[in-house]
Amino acid sequence: MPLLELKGVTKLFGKLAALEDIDLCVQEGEVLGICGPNGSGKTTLINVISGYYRPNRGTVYLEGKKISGLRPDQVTARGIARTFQSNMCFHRATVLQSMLIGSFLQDKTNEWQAFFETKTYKERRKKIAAEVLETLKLLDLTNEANMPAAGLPHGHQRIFGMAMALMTNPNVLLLDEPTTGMNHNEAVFVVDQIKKINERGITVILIEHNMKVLLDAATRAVVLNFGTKIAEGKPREVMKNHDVIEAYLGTETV
Amino acid sequence: MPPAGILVDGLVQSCIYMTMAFGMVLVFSILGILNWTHGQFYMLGAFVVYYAVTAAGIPFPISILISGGVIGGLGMLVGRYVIERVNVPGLGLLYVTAATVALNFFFEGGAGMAFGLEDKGLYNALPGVLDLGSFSVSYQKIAVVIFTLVIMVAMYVVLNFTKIGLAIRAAAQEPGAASLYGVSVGRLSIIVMGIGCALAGMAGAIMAPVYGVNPFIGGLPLIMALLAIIIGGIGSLTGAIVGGLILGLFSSIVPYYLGYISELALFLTVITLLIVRPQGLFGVPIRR
Amino acid sequence: MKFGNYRKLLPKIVVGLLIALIFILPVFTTSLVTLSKFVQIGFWAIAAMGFMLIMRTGQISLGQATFMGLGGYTSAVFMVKFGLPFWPGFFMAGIVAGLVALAVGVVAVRAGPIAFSIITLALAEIMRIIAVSWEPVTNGSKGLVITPPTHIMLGNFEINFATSAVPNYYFIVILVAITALIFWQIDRGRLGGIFRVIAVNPTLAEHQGIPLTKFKVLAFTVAAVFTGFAGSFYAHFLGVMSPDMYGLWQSIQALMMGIVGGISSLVAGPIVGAAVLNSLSDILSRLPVYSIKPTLFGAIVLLVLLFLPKGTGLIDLWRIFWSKVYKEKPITTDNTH
Amino acid sequence: MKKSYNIVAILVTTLILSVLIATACGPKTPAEPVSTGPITINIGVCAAMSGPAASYGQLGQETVDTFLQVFNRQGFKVSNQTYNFNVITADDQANSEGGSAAAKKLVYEDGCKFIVGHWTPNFKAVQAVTNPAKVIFFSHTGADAVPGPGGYDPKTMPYVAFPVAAHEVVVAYIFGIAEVNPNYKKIGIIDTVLNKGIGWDNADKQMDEKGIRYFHQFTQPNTANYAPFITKCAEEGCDFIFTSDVAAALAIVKQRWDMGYKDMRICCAGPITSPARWIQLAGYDAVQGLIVSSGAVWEARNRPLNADQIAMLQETMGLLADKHNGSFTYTGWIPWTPTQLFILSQAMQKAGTVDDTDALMKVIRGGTFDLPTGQYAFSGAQTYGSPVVMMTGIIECQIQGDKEVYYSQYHLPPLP
Repeated sequence: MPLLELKGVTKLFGKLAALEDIDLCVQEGEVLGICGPNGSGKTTLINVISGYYRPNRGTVYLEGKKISGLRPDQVTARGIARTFQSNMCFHRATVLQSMLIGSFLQDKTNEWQAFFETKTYKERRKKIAAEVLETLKLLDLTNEANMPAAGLPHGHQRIFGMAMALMTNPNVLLLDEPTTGMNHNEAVFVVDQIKKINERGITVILIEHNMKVLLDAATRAVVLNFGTKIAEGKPREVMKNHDVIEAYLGTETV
Repeated sequence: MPPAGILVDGLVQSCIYMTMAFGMVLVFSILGILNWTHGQFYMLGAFVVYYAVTAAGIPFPISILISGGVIGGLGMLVGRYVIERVNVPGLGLLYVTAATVALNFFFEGGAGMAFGLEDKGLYNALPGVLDLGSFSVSYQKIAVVIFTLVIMVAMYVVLNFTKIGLAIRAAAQEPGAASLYGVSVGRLSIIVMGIGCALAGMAGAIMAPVYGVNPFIGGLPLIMALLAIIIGGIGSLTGAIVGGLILGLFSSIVPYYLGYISELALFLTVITLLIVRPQGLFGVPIRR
Repeated sequence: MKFGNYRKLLPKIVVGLLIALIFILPVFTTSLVTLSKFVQIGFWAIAAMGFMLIMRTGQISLGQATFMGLGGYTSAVFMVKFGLPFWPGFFMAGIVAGLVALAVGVVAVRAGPIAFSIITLALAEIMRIIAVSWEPVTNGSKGLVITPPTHIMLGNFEINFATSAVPNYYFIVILVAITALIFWQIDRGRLGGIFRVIAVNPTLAEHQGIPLTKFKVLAFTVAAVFTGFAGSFYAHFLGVMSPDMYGLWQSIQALMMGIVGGISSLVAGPIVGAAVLNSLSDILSRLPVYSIKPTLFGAIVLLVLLFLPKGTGLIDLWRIFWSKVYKEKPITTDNTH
Repeated sequence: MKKSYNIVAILVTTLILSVLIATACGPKTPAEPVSTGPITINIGVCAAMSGPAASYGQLGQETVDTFLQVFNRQGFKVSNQTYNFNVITADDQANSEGGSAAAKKLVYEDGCKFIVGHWTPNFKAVQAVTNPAKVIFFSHTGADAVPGPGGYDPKTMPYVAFPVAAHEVVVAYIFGIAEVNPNYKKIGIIDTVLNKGIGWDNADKQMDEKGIRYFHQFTQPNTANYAPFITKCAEEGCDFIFTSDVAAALAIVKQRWDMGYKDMRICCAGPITSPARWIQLAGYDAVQGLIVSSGAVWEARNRPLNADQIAMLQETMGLLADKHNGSFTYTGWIPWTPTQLFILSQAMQKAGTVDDTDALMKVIRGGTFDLPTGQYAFSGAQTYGSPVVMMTGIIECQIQGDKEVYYSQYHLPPLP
């Protein structure tokens, strides 16, 4: 049974269909790359999965349970984390502070325990702090831990986004163009991070405009165009696919 | 079916609420904030026209335009020196709300100190009554309706056929897009503040003869415009107009049946509507 | 270094002295007027704190007067109509205010931050109209005459609220202290962090798994409960509960005091704001100039918002003052930490 | 940026410190007029200075100040020592909190032994302060001057003296209207819900007994649009509309004209400050035949006036008229506070004391006083132990052209 499954998902903005009955299966442990020209509905797809949008038609299943129509926080609680295309951070908070608050889902203590700072609460916080530091180490952000997140250089902000997503200890991680505006080395670095994350048994859905990154990182690729799925398969084969080249050349010639 | 007189009266109310709500939504669509000072611009507009007519002896129709200009300018100043300065990214909404609410009382008190507290009247602008058999309407009220129609048509033309208007609509859709029309968003927001406040000022001006003028007339139109926006859906111009229409008729018909409980009924209706449809009639849902 | 701790210490000492002074004030004066002024300040401080707590979650409530009024009316009706003593009414006041806030909050929060302000405003209007119109229970605009809390005997020492102002003074001081402690604890704990995060970047917060509605409603309710307590006590202090006390202007006053005191701080700011604005209105009420009060209040709030760095208020001048004393560069506090 | 921000910071700090210090040792004692001969007695006035009610407060204060100029010329003698009145005004923000604070200031800081509130909605809050302090409080808030739950209770409020109960006055107006226009169809009463309650119930009862045909409606305070209520009245077949609120009357006069109910006559329980004002607000034609009643009890018609007090009031009106450059016949309101001052001064003379409030109240309750509208005794039965009179004896007057024309033989003629 697939970990994440989309059945006939359609999202309309007014008349325009950003997604038109998309069927998609994501197997556990894979890195699924989703690519396509601009405005082909990649980000909409992530927004639908993460619960930010409600699909007009169709449903999203996680481990066979329907999650479409839930609020983003509920979806996240069920183990789907995401990053954003633009750099998101908590205004004026340092990386460490952001991640401590961001790991809300991990401390299971209720508000009373938090208010009175009971023993269990303190212990949870300690554990979380340790976890945060570990994640930072994993993503080589340790040096930036005490910098205000908003002040980080672009590349690090993308990584920071991933770190925040990881703090919700997800089963599925949706990455929205993690390498935008990066030079080659940074991109490579990010790809390594993605691989590392994947090795921890986290299924990754990677939205990527940059074909090269896709080829390196993804184990399977899906190509969207005008909100419909035009190709699916091993990255290399997909790249050879006639429609895909059409789509890309088409958009590029415009 | 209530008598025609009530309906006509309701129509007059709705005209004012429409104009107010329209201006507020226009500002909202660009700046993303509600201008809580709008009611006081209405009040100040009324005062401007009062003094223009009585002190300066300028004919009423012209002084309406004058008050529109003056209040528009004032609105621009407020937009430039208050709203822009406090509208910081992140928590701008909070600061702007606080600032405009404070400004609201600043203007109210200031007007009280400057112009005095007791009612002033302008009955001799367009005096006379048009008799329509079963009921009759004063020319002043007819003027209100005509004026509102003119304003609406004008706004339609501006928004659809002028560069500024297209820029406004583009910016309302997608912030940045205004630059396509060679207008910077900063300038656009000032202009929009000007237009919105001018609308409020002229609404106050045209209403000045109908009800008296005093520093406290701004409160009711503000609240009604806010409710109209809520009903119509925040950020939707159509919604503002429809909401104003509904609210005006409502606020004239319901008292006819319910007496002094009507205001309560009004507020409760709005809240019920929100429970059923949080985004209002024409608004886009909060959760898409 | 030694100079360093001394530098840290001195401001703390001054604050401590101030607090101590507040607690022993009745030793110096038992004048009804002075103490009543302090009671007034305390009441408004609580109201402003409630407002700030809601503002922490990125929403502006323009209906705080509703909860003062609810509190006051609940205890007043309990006392006048059902003949209950002060205390049950007092606690019922908080509970009722909380429940109403819970019910309204769920609706209002769902409609987004801008609609929230409008709905709370409408709520205040609704409450006022009900208070004026529901003559048999609220006694209309004439208001309900209520007596201060019954006197308490401690051994042979009597605390009599009716005859002297000192018990009222201590009552409000303790009420403010409790509220302040609870809010302070909320602010520095996990809740405070979550509130700020919700205000600053709701989208990200939501995708970190933080349920926005829950926490926004929580803040609204907690604020309402304490405002309700304050309102209940204040009604007893004034000896009358009438609708005119709880209109739009009162809600706005809570806002103004919060803003003037300083958005950065949840506890000290409102207290300072309440003290300053109440003292000011006290002076203004003597000038034979009509409607100067709203003008000046509005002006002050504007000045604070325009000319102090964003997210700070008068309370931050305190830090600036010390930093000037010690030639440090000014510490600008911020909203998220 | 940083520099300006420091400067502003320092400026604001100094401002706040000054404000706080100013309140700490604020104006405890008001500026006493240095008078060698007559001794000045401080009278506190709670008036609304902010908010929509402020206009009432302003009018009231203006009149009192002007009146005192006239009154203090002779002052009054108690055991051959001349006394003057001095009025200290404090802002009750037309709400309980403000009222309570103002009363405390007046009583405990300025040591006023007497408080005469002009129109103030928070009589309750003020009396909660004044009664324990044994301070005599003359209130105008007739709406509360009704016995019963939440109303006026002479036993618990021994130091409160009322003018005539508002609804006595209202009934008097309506009787007056009915008597002057015997062939009226129906009187529509439009009143703000503020006055709803036991008072109006009594008034309705009295009107029923007298067989008055009326139709009663309530509106929310400061309503702007009266069209629905006027229409209702018209459908009920009312040819008179009575309202006890001047602002409402102004609105209704205009709006009923706009709606074409030209033959519908409006009656207002309140003064004509000046016909010109009404004409300016509602239009010349619309105000023709407007009936304005200045309150007194119904019997006040057939009492002889007190000539020299009337003279004082007329002089006051004259001064006010000059101030407002133009005819200013403030007939209705001028006597409110002055009458109370007359009562006070006479009570002091009778009791032979100026500060023993118990003695004064003993004299006031059940005493008889010379007032602009003649001799009045406290008839507890009718007005709950309060003075009946507060106004001149004008029962009805109506606007004809740009003048007031009075039905009653007793009136202050409008000044040129």
